[in-house]
Parts: sequence; structure tokens; C-alpha cells
Amino acid sequence: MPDAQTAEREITYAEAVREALSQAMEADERVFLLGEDIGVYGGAFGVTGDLYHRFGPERVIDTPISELGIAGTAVGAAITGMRPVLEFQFSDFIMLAMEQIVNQAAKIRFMFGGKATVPMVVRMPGGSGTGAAAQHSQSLEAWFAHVPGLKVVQPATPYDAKGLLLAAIDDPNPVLFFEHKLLYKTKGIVPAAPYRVPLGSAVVRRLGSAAPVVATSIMVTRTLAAADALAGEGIDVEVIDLRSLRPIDKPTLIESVQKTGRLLVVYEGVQTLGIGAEISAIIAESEAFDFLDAPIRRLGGRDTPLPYNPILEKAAVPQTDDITAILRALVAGG
Amino acid sequence: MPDAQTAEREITYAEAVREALSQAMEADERVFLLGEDIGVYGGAFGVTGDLYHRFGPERVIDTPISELGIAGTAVGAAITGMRPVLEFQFSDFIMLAMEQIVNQAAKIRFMFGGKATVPMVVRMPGGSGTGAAAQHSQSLEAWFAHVPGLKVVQPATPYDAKGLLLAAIDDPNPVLFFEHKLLYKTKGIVPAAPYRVPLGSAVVRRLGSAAPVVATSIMVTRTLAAADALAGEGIDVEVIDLRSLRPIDKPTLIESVQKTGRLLVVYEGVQTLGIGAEISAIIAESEAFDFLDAPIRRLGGRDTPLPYNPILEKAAVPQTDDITAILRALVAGG
Amino acid sequence: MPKNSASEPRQNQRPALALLSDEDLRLCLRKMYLIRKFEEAAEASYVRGLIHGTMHLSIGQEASGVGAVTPLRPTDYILSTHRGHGHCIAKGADPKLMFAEFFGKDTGYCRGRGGSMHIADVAGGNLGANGIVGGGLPIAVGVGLSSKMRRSGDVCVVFFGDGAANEGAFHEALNLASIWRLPIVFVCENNQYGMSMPVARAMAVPNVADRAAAYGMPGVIVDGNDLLAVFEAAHEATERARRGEGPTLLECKTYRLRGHSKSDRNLYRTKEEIEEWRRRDPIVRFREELTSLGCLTPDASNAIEAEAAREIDAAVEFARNSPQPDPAQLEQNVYA
Amino acid sequence: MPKNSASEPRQNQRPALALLSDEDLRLCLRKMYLIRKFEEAAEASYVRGLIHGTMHLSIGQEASGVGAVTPLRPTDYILSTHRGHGHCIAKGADPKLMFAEFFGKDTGYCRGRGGSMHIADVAGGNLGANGIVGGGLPIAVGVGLSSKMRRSGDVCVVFFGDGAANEGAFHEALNLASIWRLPIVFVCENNQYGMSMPVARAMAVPNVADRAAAYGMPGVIVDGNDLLAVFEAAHEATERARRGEGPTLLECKTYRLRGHSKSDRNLYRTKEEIEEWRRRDPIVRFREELTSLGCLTPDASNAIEAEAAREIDAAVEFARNSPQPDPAQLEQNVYA
Ligand SMILES: Cc1ncc(C[n+]2csc(CCOP(=O)(O)OP(=O)(O)O)c2C)c(N)n1
Ligand SMILES: Cc1ncc(C[n+]2csc(CCOP(=O)(O)OP(=O)(O)O)c2C)c(N)n1
Ligand SMILES: [Mg+2]
Ligand SMILES: [Mg+2]
Repeated sequence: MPDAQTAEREITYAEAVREALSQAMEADERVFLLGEDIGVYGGAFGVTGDLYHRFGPERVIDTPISELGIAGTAVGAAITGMRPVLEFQFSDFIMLAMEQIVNQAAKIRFMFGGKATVPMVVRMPGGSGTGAAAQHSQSLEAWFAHVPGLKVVQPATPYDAKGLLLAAIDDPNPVLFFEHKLLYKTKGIVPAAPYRVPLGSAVVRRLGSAAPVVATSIMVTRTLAAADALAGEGIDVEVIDLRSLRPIDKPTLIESVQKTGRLLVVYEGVQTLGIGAEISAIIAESEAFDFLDAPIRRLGGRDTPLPYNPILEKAAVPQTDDITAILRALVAGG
Repeated sequence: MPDAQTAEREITYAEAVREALSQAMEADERVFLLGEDIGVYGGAFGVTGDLYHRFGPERVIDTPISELGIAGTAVGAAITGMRPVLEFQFSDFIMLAMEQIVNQAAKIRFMFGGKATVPMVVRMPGGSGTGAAAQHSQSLEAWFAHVPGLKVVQPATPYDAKGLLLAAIDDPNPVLFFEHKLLYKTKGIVPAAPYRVPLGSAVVRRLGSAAPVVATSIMVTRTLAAADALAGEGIDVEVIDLRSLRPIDKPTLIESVQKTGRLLVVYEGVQTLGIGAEISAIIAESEAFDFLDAPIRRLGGRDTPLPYNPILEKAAVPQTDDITAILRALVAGG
Repeated sequence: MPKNSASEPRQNQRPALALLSDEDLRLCLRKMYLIRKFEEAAEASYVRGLIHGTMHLSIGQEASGVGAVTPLRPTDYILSTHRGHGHCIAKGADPKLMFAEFFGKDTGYCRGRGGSMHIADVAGGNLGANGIVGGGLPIAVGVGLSSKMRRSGDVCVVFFGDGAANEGAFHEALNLASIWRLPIVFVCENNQYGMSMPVARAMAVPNVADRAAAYGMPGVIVDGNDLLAVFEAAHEATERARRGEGPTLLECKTYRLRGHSKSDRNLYRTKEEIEEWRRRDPIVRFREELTSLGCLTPDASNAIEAEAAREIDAAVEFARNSPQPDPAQLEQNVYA
Repeated sequence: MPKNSASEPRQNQRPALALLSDEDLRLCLRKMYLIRKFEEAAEASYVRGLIHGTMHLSIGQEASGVGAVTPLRPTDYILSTHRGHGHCIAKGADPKLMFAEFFGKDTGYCRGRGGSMHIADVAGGNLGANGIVGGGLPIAVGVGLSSKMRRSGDVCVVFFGDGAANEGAFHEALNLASIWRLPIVFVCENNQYGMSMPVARAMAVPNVADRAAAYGMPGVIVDGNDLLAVFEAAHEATERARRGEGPTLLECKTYRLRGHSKSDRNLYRTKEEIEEWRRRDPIVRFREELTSLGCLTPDASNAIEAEAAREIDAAVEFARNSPQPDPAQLEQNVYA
């Protein structure tokens, strides 16, 4: 029987996030949590759970509803030696804090000529699928992938949720950590001991000879389902989980496209100027260009705010069937 | 001698903006201006100039420093029948107002099932080149081009500054209007009478047989200078001024690429996930793909906050020589 | 709506009664019942799987919504919150169209696109619930400014919670409204908590209304579970706004009897506290007051309640039987 | 720095003098002169084309910067604004490295990347000027929180203008600092205008300090052109903060004698007003006070002034002769 530390258990994505938080707090007293209702309530999605009871109100700090203020609080704590991990209840609310995150956190080190570091993590759930409508369902990660000075990750599995979060907390730079509401309850194998998944590395989730699909967050799950469906038709799709949107793991993407000559990018954010635009452009300007034998396809969110009605909501972002259909066409001809 | 209305005069970009504001206010009493120091001061860049004296404090409203508040003010006025034109002194400050612009203005019509309209314009200068450093020099337009419900334009000439602004004020949707600090003093022919340049239309600024360059804002000027330099070498570059980032005029772009088989996109915003990513992806997924005979190139801003030092500042965004060099290489081989 | 009442003695007891006819009072009771029944039916529909997403119920807060909106004219505006069903019904919305929205149907106020958190009845002067805490506050400034510029004489009532009072938006909006003397009534429904955060931990002053002084505007505190008290203060604030004398911050002390939303396990408050407030139920209280003042017989109240229940039942039926939106129209109304 | 003065009578006249030795007082005067000369030299350099970009001069406001920072220990923090040269020098920065930064040189505090609006002297406890009005306020909350969590005993002084007091950031920061009782002194340099906007049109209360009540913290108003008055109030606020009793809002009434920035044509104020304030020059006033109190002879003050001028001249020379940053290093320090 493995001991507790080496054990691999099935736990949920939310539990994996919590475990990373708890291990980081145990290992480093500079780490603390900050956010609305992360204390007794345990977080709007229950992610912080019992951490308040385990670490006390000084390290799991419930804040008033003041997104700009608490983002600045994280910045100030980070530049003076602490390691704040901030939670926004929904990633949509980061809009109130853009100033602190983009004008301050992302730029302070550069503006100060390297004389300060801003080691902070902003955790927040994005994505649609819960009927929360236009102001609680966005996928805004592409904005931040446009900002030098930030790092941006989107874990798709419980394993990565834990490993990327521990790496993000270690990182001396501001890291935006996009969780997905629909993934919180999904389960996966997660080692009990702390481990890191390096920021900036994509991972091939499924090896295949046909068009690779680069997917992010919950679209990894849906793409893998689509790939399974297509496997029955003899189509063997390669699936890459991007994981990190800034920096982007270009070599892994380029290599895969060179092998297959095609590319589909699947993501939930609005298609226009979503992460797929960047992936497509990276390939189109890379040495993989000459290997392309079909247009690069993107399947992102539709060009609309997220609707409340569940039928419309589903129609607004890629579903497994959409991915299957587009892949079938891509492999067939282009 | 032409009368005052049909006259074409050389005026500056800033004057063209002011003329559009003044004509819109004369024509429609619902139009009013809102912003910090746009009154007696005449605007941080002098754009509103004497409008305060001409239209009075009720229609040229100086506000306290409250970007979120005044953005919301514009939203509220717009949904109740007014046509606010808001100025941010620097486009960087829009970060404080993202919530109202993206969560509210962009989505209200959709969320309300079409029962309201939000006819507002947000004017603001972007861009580097004045030594204003990291928090006053950004080019953030790509963020908004990612947001359904918004329209986004970037005039590159005095003519377009006036025509696009009048069209933006007419438009029943929220329009973000990105001016460029370095363009304010540039001159161009501008008809005295009101006219509209349709939102969503690109324009070919220079016809050519070689690689088209799609450029935005001040990069149009620099690209035209590069094209002139290359003309001496017998390289005849086509230059397209994108003008409108949301919606994007895809047919014009596709047609031009089909003609030349190549593409360079030049823009000042950070290259990663800047507008060039989207243009590249549009081409790579379009019918123009088959016409491409070289990788699609992007030349955007470097992956850094904007530095204060003028040498570094110049190095951080594309200059004419950079464009010339990359075009020469692109036309030569790829 | 307000008109002089003939009954001298009762308005001595409650000055608000000088302005409200028996008919008005019955309408207030009716609206409170409609709200309560609406939300109870919403809960039931949720349990039965007819509604998805989340919902924020204002059960226990009916007096502040109805009381604050009653002084308004039909052309006046309100801006509401995530906990906005009450405001919407108070402003005169049709529960049928609200329920249809809640059910995500094409017949709903927002054609199923908005849902509970975005119900708007633009034609009726409700410029929308809001999913962003404090999101309506800056918008109200624009509504007030527009009203002033258009010289329409319309007033804007903007609702927000105690939690919202700690957002920067609150500060900017109250300041702008005050310096421009806009016709706005800022109605804070202080229900003691912002989600799990008690007011006393979220701010260092006892009342949200204490902050009015920072903007040079009147700050008024009322018992938010007392409809007449809310009405009276709101009436005064509305009249003041209409006279061009500027905004008022009106704080209604109240309590939400339900959890914050569907995810709430009530870990941050005690059963006793909830019980204590249940005894101050604003509907029961108003109804008893009307009875004791002789404005209403118990039978008449029962009839009002029953009729409200029937109207809500019919609304649910209407919603259930309404068509789903057509996915082909997904991208409609992104742009005008 | 504060220590007891031996001279009984003078501290009766000005209680601050109980805490400041003659040496301290001379250092204050020296810093004020350094600031004035620094900014005059910056203006001259701009006119000569040696500096690009824009600049925000605090000429006339030297007493508030120096007075507020004087009570601080070296390990205490400040957060500054776009008008921050004075704060920086007050906290002990080296004008050579500041000028080098202003000149965009690699030897500057920020290696030429930040410029006037972003000068930071992190080692000296100045966590940076800020290009965003109000941008430092929320950061101060984090600095205070960190200080409290690390039990370092360090205090954070955060400067901001009257204009910044209308930003949402002000509201959120003061509220957070207050509920958490953080060791912060919020110093508002009310120089009567936010760019062209007079305070009286930007808010409906006469003083920024009036807003302290909204956060349950003390609000103190002082004559910002009187160094000793500023020092005294700041000392009290700092001690209070250090004792764990929470933040204070300190408003210094002052005036900027120069335009807002290089683009200012002074259309929003009169020459007379400027003249009137010029007569209240904080340096002249402090110097005269020191002389009349017998702490300083006119010769000694002249020597201090001359020495400051020499130091600034040397700083400009240092900056001029410093190397430009290497463009090959452009992307350095984007990430740690
Ligand atoms: C900007 C923002 N932050 C956080 C939330 C999540 N949230 C929704 S309601 C709520 C509590 C609001 O408290 P209050 O303003 O007192 O209103 P109440 O729910 O008590 O009616 C929170 C934190 C949100 N919707 N918007
Ligand atoms: C968020 C933001 N809005 C606007 C500006 C432009 N701006 C720079 S300084 C200034 C005036 C600030 O006034 P105040 O806070 O009183 O400081 P002062 O300049 O008087 O020292 C303005 C509007 C800015 N830098 N940041
Ligand atoms: Mg509440
Ligand atoms: Mg000022």
C-alpha cells in the first residue's frame, strides 16, 4: 500500500486546486489567500472549502466586494515579500481590476528596471455552461495572453490544476490562472505529494497521425471525446492541450503540425482574436507553414455575448459534435 | 471658388476629430461630450479645443477623474436616448472602465433581447512615441476587437478621423474610437461638409502587385513610407489600411492576398494576440490559403511594456526601416 | 399615484398615509404578494428542474422594493440588481413575461437571453437587473444626466446592496450624481450580508447611509421591512430629485430570508437570526397594519394573496408553454 | 529620526519642534531645496531638449512631501504619484539616480525604463511613482497588509491628489485599510486642481478629509505649505499606524505653482491666484520660521540652498554623461 505522500487518488479538479493551495500554504508562510467569500463560505464554487478553518482568517482573507482594491492589495503584498493568491468569483469580474493587473502588476518589474518582483496568482473560473448568462460566463484569457509581463494558464485536468497552480505560486511573476466551472467536479488521478507542471509547456494528450487539434480548458475534454468518436471511423486525431497561453509552447505545436500538415484550434473564448488566432498565426509564420496542406481551422466561441437559455448557450460555444464534424471535414479535404 | 461646405482644406487629424464632434453636435442635440479636462483645458491633447466655448458646459462636460463612473454615465445616457461621446485622456485608462464597456455597453442590447440600444462612442488616444512610458503608451484595440457587441475603429488619416467619427456617432452601437497621439498633428485633405466613412470597411491606400501589407493607425503612414522606399527598388507593395478592427473587412483582405500570394500585417500593439493574429488567421482559414506562397508575416509591437527611454521606445514598436526590411525579405523569398 | 387620503386619523399615525389611497395601499400589498409568490414559484420550478442557472431571491425584502418604487411615475426609471425580481414587479412588470424570461423562453422580457440576472422591462422603465455588483450605479448617473439634459423630469431609482457599497463604482457614481445634482435616488437594500460577508466586517461605519456625507447628499435610514417607512422616505427623495435638488442615499435595513443563491449553505449566520427576522416579515407586518388601520379586512387581504398566487401560477404556465428561442437566431441583437 | 529637542520655548510655539532636532530641521530644509532645484533643473533640461516626454512638477508643494515623509523610518514605505519627485527625494533617494532616470539612462533608478512618472527607489522604500491617478492607493493596502502579516512594524505612506479622491480606487483602498486596521497614512496633497478641474467642481464636500468619516478613520486637515504642521500631523498618523490602530487620512492643502504638465496653458486659473500662493511659498516660509526661531542663520540657509543647487547640478551632469540603455536588452526584466 502506497503511503499518503506517493499515493495517487482520484480527486476532483476543485479538490486539486484546494490541495495545491493547502500545500503551498503549508510549505511557505508567505503564501496567503485573498478573495470574496473564500472563508466560511468556502468560495462561490466551494474551491477554498475548509482552508479557512485550517489556516485561519489571517491567511484565508475574506474581502469586501472590491475587485480593484483586492487586486491592488495582492500587488502591494507581492512587491513587499508576500505571495498572495487572489480569487475572483467569476473571471468576468476581473474587468474591474484590469488597471491593477495590467497597468501595475504586469509592468512594475519592467518599469522599475528589474528592481521589484510581483509574485502573485489570480485564480478565477471562466467559461459557460451553467446558465449564468452574459456577465458570468466569459472566457477572457486571450486578453491577458496579449499582455507582456503576465503569465496565463488554463488547466484542463485535475492533475494540471494542482501542478500548474503550485508552479504558478512558485513563479516570481503575476500568473493568471483560469479555472473552468464545468471542470470543477470532474475527477482525475492526482498524486498526493506536491509537484509542479511547468508553466509554458503544452502536452500531447493523444498521439495521432491526423490533423492535430490544439485545445484549451474544457475543450480538451470535448476534443478527446470527438477524437474517440472519430477513432471508430479510422481517423486518428492528435490532441494537444495548450495549458499555457503565455508563454506558448511553440515547438510542441509546430512539431505536431509538421507531422500532420493540418491544424484545428478549439477554444471556448470568442473566436475572433481568441487564442486560436494566435496559434494560427504562429503556425502560419513558422517553419510548419510549408507542411500545411489545408487551411488552418479555428473553432471558437460564436460572435455573441453568452445567452442564458441553455439551448442557445450550448450553441454559442463548441460542443463535441461540432468538433467531430469539423475534424471529419478537415481530415477529408480541408 | 468652392463654398465653405464643399471646400477641401488641409487640416490636422486633431482638427478633423474636433470638426466631426462639432458637426455632430450641431446636427443632433442628443450628442454631447463627456471627459476629463475636455472643457476649458480643451482636452489633454487639445482635441476638443474650443468646443466648450462654442457649445457650453452642458454639452461639453468636464468630469472628475472617475473613468468607471463616466463610462457608466455614457451607458446610462445612451440607453435613455442621448448620444454621448466620451473621451479618455489616454486609452490606457480604459482599463478602469472595462466593466462598463465590456460587461454593460457591449452586452446590454443582447442581454435585453434587443429591447435597448447603446449608441455611445469612446474616443481615446493610444500608441507610443511621446516618451510617456508603460502606462500611457499602450495600443489596446485588440482587446475590444475580441468583444462581440462593440465596434472598433482606428483612423489613420485626418479624412478618416472625421468620417469614421461621424459614422461612429451615427451608429446605434458602442464604438471604440482609437486615435493616435503621433497622428494628432499630421495634416491631410478633409472636406468641410460632414461625410461618413462606413465602419467595417478597409481601404487600399496603395495598389501594388507585391505582398500586401495590412496596417493600422500610424503604421499605415510608416508602411506607405516603406513602400515608397521599396518602389525605388522595383518592389511594388500593396498597402491596405484596415481602419476597422471590428467588424473586419474580410473580402478586401482576401482579395488582395489572392492577388499577391503573400501577406504582412503591421501594427503597433503587442504582436502576440494583436490584430495581426486575427488577420493572419482569417487568411489562413480562407479561400486565400491556397494562394499563399510564403508564410504570413506579422510585425507588431515587441513583447514588452513600453519603455520610457526614446531609443528603447522606438525599438519596441515597428519603425519604417523595420517594415522595409521585412518586406524586402518577404518579397524575395518568404 | 400618491393622492390625498380622506382619513385624517390614520395619516397622523403614519404620515405616508396622507399620500396613499386605499387603492394604492392594496396595490402595494398585491405587489408584495406577487413578488413573494413569484419567488416561491421560482424556487419550486428550480427544484422541479424547470429553471437552470442560479437565482437570487429577495424573500423578506419585499417592502424595500415596493416601497421605493411606489412614488415613481410610469416614465421614471429604475435600475436593479442580481436580486431584482421585486424591483421589477414593483415597477409594474408582467410576471408572465418575467417567468418566461426565467424559463429562458422566447416570449420573455429578454427573449430568453438574459435570465433572472438580466431581466429588463425597458418599456416599463426598468433598465435592467445586473449581474455585476454595483454595475447599475454608474449607469444611473447617465440616466439621471440624460433625464436632466432632456428636461424630462424623470427620476431614476437605483437599487444596490450593502456589499455593493464597497465597490469603487458606488463612490464614483454618488460623487458624480451629487456634483451634477442629478434626479437620482440611491436605494441601498442593506440585508446585512454581501453573500457571506456581514456588513460590520465589510465596512468600518455602522450604516451605508453614513457615507452620504462624503458626497454632500442626504443619507436616510429606514426600517426596510416597513413598507410605509420606505415609501415615505423614497417619496421625499423622489420629490427632492424631481425638484432638481439632487440625489439622496436611502438605506433600507432589511434581511434576506433565503440563502444568497442556490449554492448557499448558510454557514455564516445562525438559524436564530433567520428566525428572528422571519418574525419581522414585511408582508405580514404591512397586512396587519392595514387591517388595524381599517384599510383592509382580513378577507380582502386573503383575496389579494390568492389572486397574486393565481396570477403567478398562470405566469408559470405561460412560461412553460412558451416556445424556446431558435438557435438560428443566436447572433441576433448582438448589434443594432 | 525624531528625537527630543532641548529647546523648551520653541516647542511651545510649534509642538512639532519637540520631535525635531536642529539637524532634522536643516535636513528638511535641505530636502525642500533639493526638490525645488531638482524640478527647476528638470524644467531647464526639458527646455534644452535633454529630457523628452512630459513632467509633473510639484514646485510649491515641497512641504507636504517632506513633512509627511519625515516621520518615517528607512524601512517604512511610500507610494507616490505622477507628481512624485518630491516624495522620492524626501524618502532619501539620490538625485543623481533620479536625474539619470529622467534622462532615460541606464544608470537611473529604473535603468531608463520608467522615466519621471515611474521613478521607484525600492531599496529606499519608495515603491514607485505611478502614471495612473489613484493607482498607488490599492497597492498601499497590500503593502500595509504585508507589513502587518510580517509583523515588520513598517508603515506605508501613500500620496495622492485631490483629483484621485474621486476614483473608485480611493474608496476601495480606504475601506479595506480601515476594516483591516492597516498601518497606512493616506496623504492627500490637495493642490486645488486635478489638472484643470477645481476641487469644488469635482466634489460636493469642501475637504477630501471629510470623506474619512465614511471609512471610520480620522480625517485631518493641515496647511500643506507649513512643513511643521504637516510633519506634526503625519507624525501622529504614523505613530497611530505603528501602534496598530489603523490608517489616517491626512489632507494637505497646498498649490502647484507650475502648470499641470507641459501641455498646460493655465486657462482655468488666474495669475492673481498663482501670485497669491507664490507668496505662501513653503520653502521661504519654513526658512523664515527657522530663522525667527533661531535654529538657523540666514547664512546657513543660503549655504544649504547653495549646496542643494550644487548637488542637483552634479546630478544633471551625472545623468548627461551616463550611458543610454542597450536596445538589445529591451526585453530584459519583462519577466523575473
Ligand atoms: C463585481 C462583482 N463581484 C462579485 C460578484 C458576486 N456576487 C454576486 S452577489 C454578491 C453579494 C452582493 O452583496 P450585496 O451587494 O449586499 O447584495 P445582496 O446579494 O445582499 O442583495 C456577490 C459577491 C458579482 N456578481 N459582481
Ligand atoms: C486613471 C487616470 N486618469 C487620468 C489621468 C490623467 N491625469 C494625470 S494627472 C491628472 C490630474 C490628477 O489630479 P490630482 O489627483 O489632483 O493630482 P495633481 O496632478 O493635482 O497632483 C490627470 C487627470 C491619469 N494619469 N490616470
Ligand atoms: Mg447584501
Ligand atoms: Mg490636484
